[in-house]
Amino acid sequence: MAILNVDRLSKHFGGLLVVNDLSFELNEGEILSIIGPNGAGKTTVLNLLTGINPPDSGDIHFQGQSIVGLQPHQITKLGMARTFQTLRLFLNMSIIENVMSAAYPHTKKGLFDIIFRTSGWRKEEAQIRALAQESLSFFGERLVGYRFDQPAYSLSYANRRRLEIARAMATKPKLLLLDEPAAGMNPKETLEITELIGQLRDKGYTILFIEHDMNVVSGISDRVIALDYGQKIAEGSYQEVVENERVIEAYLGRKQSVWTKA
Amino acid sequence: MSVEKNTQPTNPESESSGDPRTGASPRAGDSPRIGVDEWVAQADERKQARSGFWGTIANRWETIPVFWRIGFVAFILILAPIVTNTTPVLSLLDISNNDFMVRVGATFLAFSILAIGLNVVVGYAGLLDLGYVAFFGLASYGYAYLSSDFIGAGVHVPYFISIPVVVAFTALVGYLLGSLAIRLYGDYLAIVTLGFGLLFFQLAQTLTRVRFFWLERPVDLTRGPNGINNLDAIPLITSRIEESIAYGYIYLFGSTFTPTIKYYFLFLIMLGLVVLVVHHMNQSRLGRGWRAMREDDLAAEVMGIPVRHLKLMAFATGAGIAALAGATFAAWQGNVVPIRYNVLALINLYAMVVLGGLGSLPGVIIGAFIYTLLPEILRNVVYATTLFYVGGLIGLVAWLEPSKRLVMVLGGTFLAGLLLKFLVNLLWPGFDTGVAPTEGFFLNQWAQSWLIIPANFTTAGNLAIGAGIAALLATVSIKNWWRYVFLGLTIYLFGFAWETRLAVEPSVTRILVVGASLVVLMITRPQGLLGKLRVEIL
Amino acid sequence: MNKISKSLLVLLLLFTLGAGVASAAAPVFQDGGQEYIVQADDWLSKLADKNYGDVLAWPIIWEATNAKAAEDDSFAVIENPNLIEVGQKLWIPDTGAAEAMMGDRESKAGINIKIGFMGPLTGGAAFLGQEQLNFAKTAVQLFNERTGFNVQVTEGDTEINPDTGKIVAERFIADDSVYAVVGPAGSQVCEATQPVFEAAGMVQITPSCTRISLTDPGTATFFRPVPHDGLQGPTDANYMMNVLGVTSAYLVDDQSSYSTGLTDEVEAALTAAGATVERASVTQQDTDFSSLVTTIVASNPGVVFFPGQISSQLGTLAAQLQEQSYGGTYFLADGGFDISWVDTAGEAAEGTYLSFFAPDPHFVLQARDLTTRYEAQYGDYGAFGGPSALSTNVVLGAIERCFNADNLTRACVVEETAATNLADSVLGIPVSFGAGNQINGGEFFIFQVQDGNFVLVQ
Amino acid sequence: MDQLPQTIINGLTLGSVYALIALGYSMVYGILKLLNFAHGDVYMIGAYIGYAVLVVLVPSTGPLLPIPIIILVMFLFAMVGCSILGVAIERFAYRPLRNAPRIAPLISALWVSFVLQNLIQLTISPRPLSYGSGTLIPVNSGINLGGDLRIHTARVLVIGTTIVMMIALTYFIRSTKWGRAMRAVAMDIDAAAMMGVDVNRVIVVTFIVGSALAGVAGVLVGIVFFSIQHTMGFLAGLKGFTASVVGGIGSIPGAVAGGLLIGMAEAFASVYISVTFKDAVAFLVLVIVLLIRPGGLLGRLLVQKV
Repeated sequence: MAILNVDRLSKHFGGLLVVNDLSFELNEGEILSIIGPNGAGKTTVLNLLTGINPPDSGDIHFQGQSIVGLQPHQITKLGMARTFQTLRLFLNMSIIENVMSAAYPHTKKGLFDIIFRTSGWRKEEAQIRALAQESLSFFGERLVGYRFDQPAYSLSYANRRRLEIARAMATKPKLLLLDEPAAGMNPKETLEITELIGQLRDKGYTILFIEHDMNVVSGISDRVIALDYGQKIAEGSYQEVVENERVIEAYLGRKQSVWTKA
Repeated sequence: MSVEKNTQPTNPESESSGDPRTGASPRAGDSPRIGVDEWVAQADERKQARSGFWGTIANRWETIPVFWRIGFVAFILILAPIVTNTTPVLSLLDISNNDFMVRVGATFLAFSILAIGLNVVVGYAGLLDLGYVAFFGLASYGYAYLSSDFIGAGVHVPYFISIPVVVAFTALVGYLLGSLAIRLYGDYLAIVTLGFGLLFFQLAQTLTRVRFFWLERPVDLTRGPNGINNLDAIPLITSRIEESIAYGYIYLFGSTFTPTIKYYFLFLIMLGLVVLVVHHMNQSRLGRGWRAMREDDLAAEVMGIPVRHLKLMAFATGAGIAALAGATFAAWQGNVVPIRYNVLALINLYAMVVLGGLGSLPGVIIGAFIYTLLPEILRNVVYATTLFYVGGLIGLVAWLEPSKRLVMVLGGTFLAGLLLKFLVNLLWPGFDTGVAPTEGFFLNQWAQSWLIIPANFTTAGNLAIGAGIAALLATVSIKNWWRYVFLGLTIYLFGFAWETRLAVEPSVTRILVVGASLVVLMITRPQGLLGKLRVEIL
Repeated sequence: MNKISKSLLVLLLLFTLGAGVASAAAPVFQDGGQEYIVQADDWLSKLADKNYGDVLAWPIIWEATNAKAAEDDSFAVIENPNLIEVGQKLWIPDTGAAEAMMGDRESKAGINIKIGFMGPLTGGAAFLGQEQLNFAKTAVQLFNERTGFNVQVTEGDTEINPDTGKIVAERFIADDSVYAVVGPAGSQVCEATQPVFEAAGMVQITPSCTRISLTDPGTATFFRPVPHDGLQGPTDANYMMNVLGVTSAYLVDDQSSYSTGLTDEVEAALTAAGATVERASVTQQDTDFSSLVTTIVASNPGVVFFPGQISSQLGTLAAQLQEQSYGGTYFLADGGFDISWVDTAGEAAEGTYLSFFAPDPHFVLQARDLTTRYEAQYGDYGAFGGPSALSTNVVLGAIERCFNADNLTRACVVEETAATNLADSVLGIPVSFGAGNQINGGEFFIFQVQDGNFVLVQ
Repeated sequence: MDQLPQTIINGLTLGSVYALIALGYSMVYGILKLLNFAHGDVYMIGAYIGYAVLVVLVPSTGPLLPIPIIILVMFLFAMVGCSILGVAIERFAYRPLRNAPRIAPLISALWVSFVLQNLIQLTISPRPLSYGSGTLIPVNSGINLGGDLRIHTARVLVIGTTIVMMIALTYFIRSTKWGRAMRAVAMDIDAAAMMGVDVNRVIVVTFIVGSALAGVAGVLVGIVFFSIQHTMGFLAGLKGFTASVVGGIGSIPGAVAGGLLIGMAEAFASVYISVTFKDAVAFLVLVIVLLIRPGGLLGRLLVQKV
């Protein structure tokens, strides 16, 4: 069953058509990757999906409900979470608070409970903390224990990427949107990220991710969409897409396959 | 104090919690480095910053459980006005009653509450709200309308109705203003709210003859600069137990208190409640949401935090707290006057919050404490003189550290001064005959027996101020040994300026000293006394 | 650093203990002495040296001569001890009497007496507060020299904020050596501090709060040696209507408590008499009135009334009225009694009217000591200092009388201040207090600027 | 009489002064993103420097030099003095705070402003000082525009000086090496530094230029409105600041447009509503303009990159 339906989505900035008549759908439990050269409009697709930018035309259905025109936080509350290509952590907050803050959409204790610290509030707070610890322990020993109370700016680059994913997980999403999760990582870390994405699917998340690094894409994608100038130029299994002539042309401008090794 | 913390390199103490210290390196700069595991790297340094006399106290202090710490401070604040009213303390301070100190204390508490409200908006939510005093004022005027003779024959709504009404109304106005201003980011938000604050002050000054179309005669809404007088007092604290039972007043054991002390305790109770409420708000999903959006409001929004809603919550909370303080303050003073809500008041509040450290509740309270107390201490010429000379000495020690250089500079300046005085008296007898009008305090006398004071010293003193500032700037900017010459010159010139001009006009000097110390503090410790240095770049 | 911090604390404690109070001694007055006629090249300290072997004993001759002069007209009255003239008859007490007087002066000098001064000493109204403060200081200086007391002036900046005013008031009250307070400025500050001083039973005497309600009903401790708005408003309005014969007026206030209060009174009086009145208010920070002048010129009123306090604003408005060729009269109040705005306005000031309750202190003979001393120390001055010196003199007189009655307490100073009855004062007007401790009488004079000077016209 | 032409003249004069102050605000903000609240007091000091020159060159016996030359000398001294002051403020109060939280330099700036004000009160006088209405330019001189309408020579001087300053500044920004460097730094301070622009020197030049303009404004206000006071800087600073924001902070033509708009708004509000509410109207204009165009009249809002 399709968790996400994107129907004839278009977006332009000024005179530039960034996303052009894009349609695709995403099934539950699937890993879909979107590839494309720089400026192909990949990040914009994510921005449209999460409500940061409104589309000019077209429709997006998430779990059968149209989410066009909703605020980003409302969309997140429905079960869609994302990470950013340029990391956007809450740098001066502690690591665990970064994750705990993302529990906002599915917690609901109001001002009264907060001020009087009712038992309901304490229970909820304990749940949030447990959830945050669980999300963080997903990455092994790296982000747990004494690190909980360290400020996020103290983390290394790779750990920041992991923290972003943990933060997104804390919103209890059904669909995770990852924007170039392996950007800036060394080969070893990239490999690890690839495995992680696989594990995420095993935990029941549906995943849509954008990636440059073909090693990541090839390893785990169920399906791949290639974008160029905001248009879908190919869709299918990894193999099908990378062998598609238009894709090769878009990437290299000549007919030569370089990704056949996988 | 801040100066000391930054300039005391001593042996690192070992950290007790057993954290793995991977890259313990000496501090490279004031801003945390990105990419390195800063927290771990800074462990030693954080400990280092806490040595010396004050550092030891701070470390000891932190070993006490939070509950007892708060209890200790509360205990002191509760006992303070009672202790100062005893004969030994009064005679020690050479005063006949403690009303003055209690009034300053109550002002401090009221401003703490206001500063905490501002801290919610600026420190937690990161919204630069420069219209904050307008809420303070709005609530005061609201209270004045509801609980005084102002409207018609006098609407005397009891305080337990009028204050909640006023607080709710002001919070609503905060919410509405917020929803207007929220479209703007950063400095633009600041400017629009500043415009709102100035507008409020102007209207409070001038809305004395407003023509409503359904009324024949113009209406006086604010009584202009004179303000509205004779507001109802809040009869909240009583020393009679039957009143306490009958009206629900707070009963305080049998002593008879002056109104000022009653309001002191009222403000203290309110401060306690506000601190509790704000602390709880901050330590919850709400506070995390605020901090998240202060860090990065787009990321916060995408993480499912309703940023717009939280911003408005912050505005409304800040306005509500300001309103609580505003209505009570007006009831205490018995009047509302526009001048209380001018830009100066705003600047004072901001100075308190920034001085203590944005986002830190104890910091904000300490900021309010210092900022209310320091100007009051400086009103007294003797205290101001002591602060000037001793503070200057401490500053020198902190800057140069106890060293040969310091001794040489001080000794050299002292000898040069004596030599100069000797020469002048030798060559122009009758020149050094001025007697600066000070109260015969021994520090002044020492200084004047060392400085050359001409008979007509006013102009010379004015010039010395200018020359002293120039010498100070030269001292700071020159790097070679000449700086010590300029330093000596600076000391001499400022000593002269103090004796001839600054001590003569304590009211102006007060502002100069407060201003100069704030600028210096900002430069040496931009994050405030208890604030944390934040990383602002990605 | 520990030591320094600790020693700072010790120091702070030490000097708070330092203030000792010497016991009060009864005044000594003895008759023994001789007459002396001033010769060429005499001056008081020389005479003191000759007679007592002490140059510093000169005030004894001064004091004794003035005391004699009060009983006997043939003795000279020495106003300025630096200036004695050949042929003046002096009284030189004999050594015994002189020693007693010296001892008396020394014991007086040992008593710690303070007068509190409160007013706006910083910010936009500082020119007003500083002038008042310096006049109070000068008056105290002259008093100390004359009597041998060592009265000090301690200052408190109110920032024209009632809240700050109360803090300052309580600081003065807490200090036992403060016997009276001069100030503050700004009726709203006066109103706020009135009950504080009343509760403490300390004299508060204001040179510049003129709102009527302050002395109506007033309190036992609040004194006002200056006439209030209720006198000035009708006087001004009367003059405009009856002497100048105008039927329309444009009233401008500067949003200060004083200015709005007075403008209200004038407006009421003018409206009652049937004149058409327009009203506007500017702020004390304004430097440009050209748009205001444009509206004024358009409605072309017979008189523009601006009771501003800031002399530069008065000058700017005058010049801009001329710039846009306004043909009517320009009318000011107390604030205009400061020659500096005339310098600003130049020829535009000619013909301007203003009202004040006393003659120009620049020309009052009784104030000559005061004004020459002030000018030497602080330079030029305006209209605000005179009333301040007057207030200071009133409380100093009360303090002196209480001291002489061996009853130097705040309560006595309140009584003696209320009993003040001066036939003459530094402002050239008699001073005594009536109902509500408001000065008796009190009349406003109208002046006109003619050839750059203030000329009395009514 | 028709009040419109006179109101326009009033508005232009006031607006020109605001524009000159706004330019300094705008330039500093454009480069440092710093609200330089001490700028109004630099303007005040400019007025005092002009006064000092005036006292020396026009003793009671009469002017020592031809009037236009005296005015030029006043400009020159005020510009130089204010530039030095501006650079000193930057060097000692702002530069140490360049990497501090945004609000720290704001507080520093506000207190520098108070310290300057009170220093002047202490060392010069708390009393307002007078440039004298007839000393430099007689009140009744001016250009007759027909009917009762006359424009005072001093006002012509103010408007003319502002136009000249505008043109000179535009040339400076557009066509000189320093101007280009300033634009580069305003665009991206780090990138400019990496491209070899000496950022500190550019900032110093910005302060020199901005403060010099404020100094000119101070002298002009003394000449056209006759008197100066140590507290004159604060409100004027706020107005100049308002003007620069209304025009679009960081934009040079915006600052001028904003200044003129605020000046005009005040003049028209005074005449057609009431002089009582002119400040209120000025701030209202600010609020309305920002709510309609959040970047100001000629400003651009930075696009947030995701």
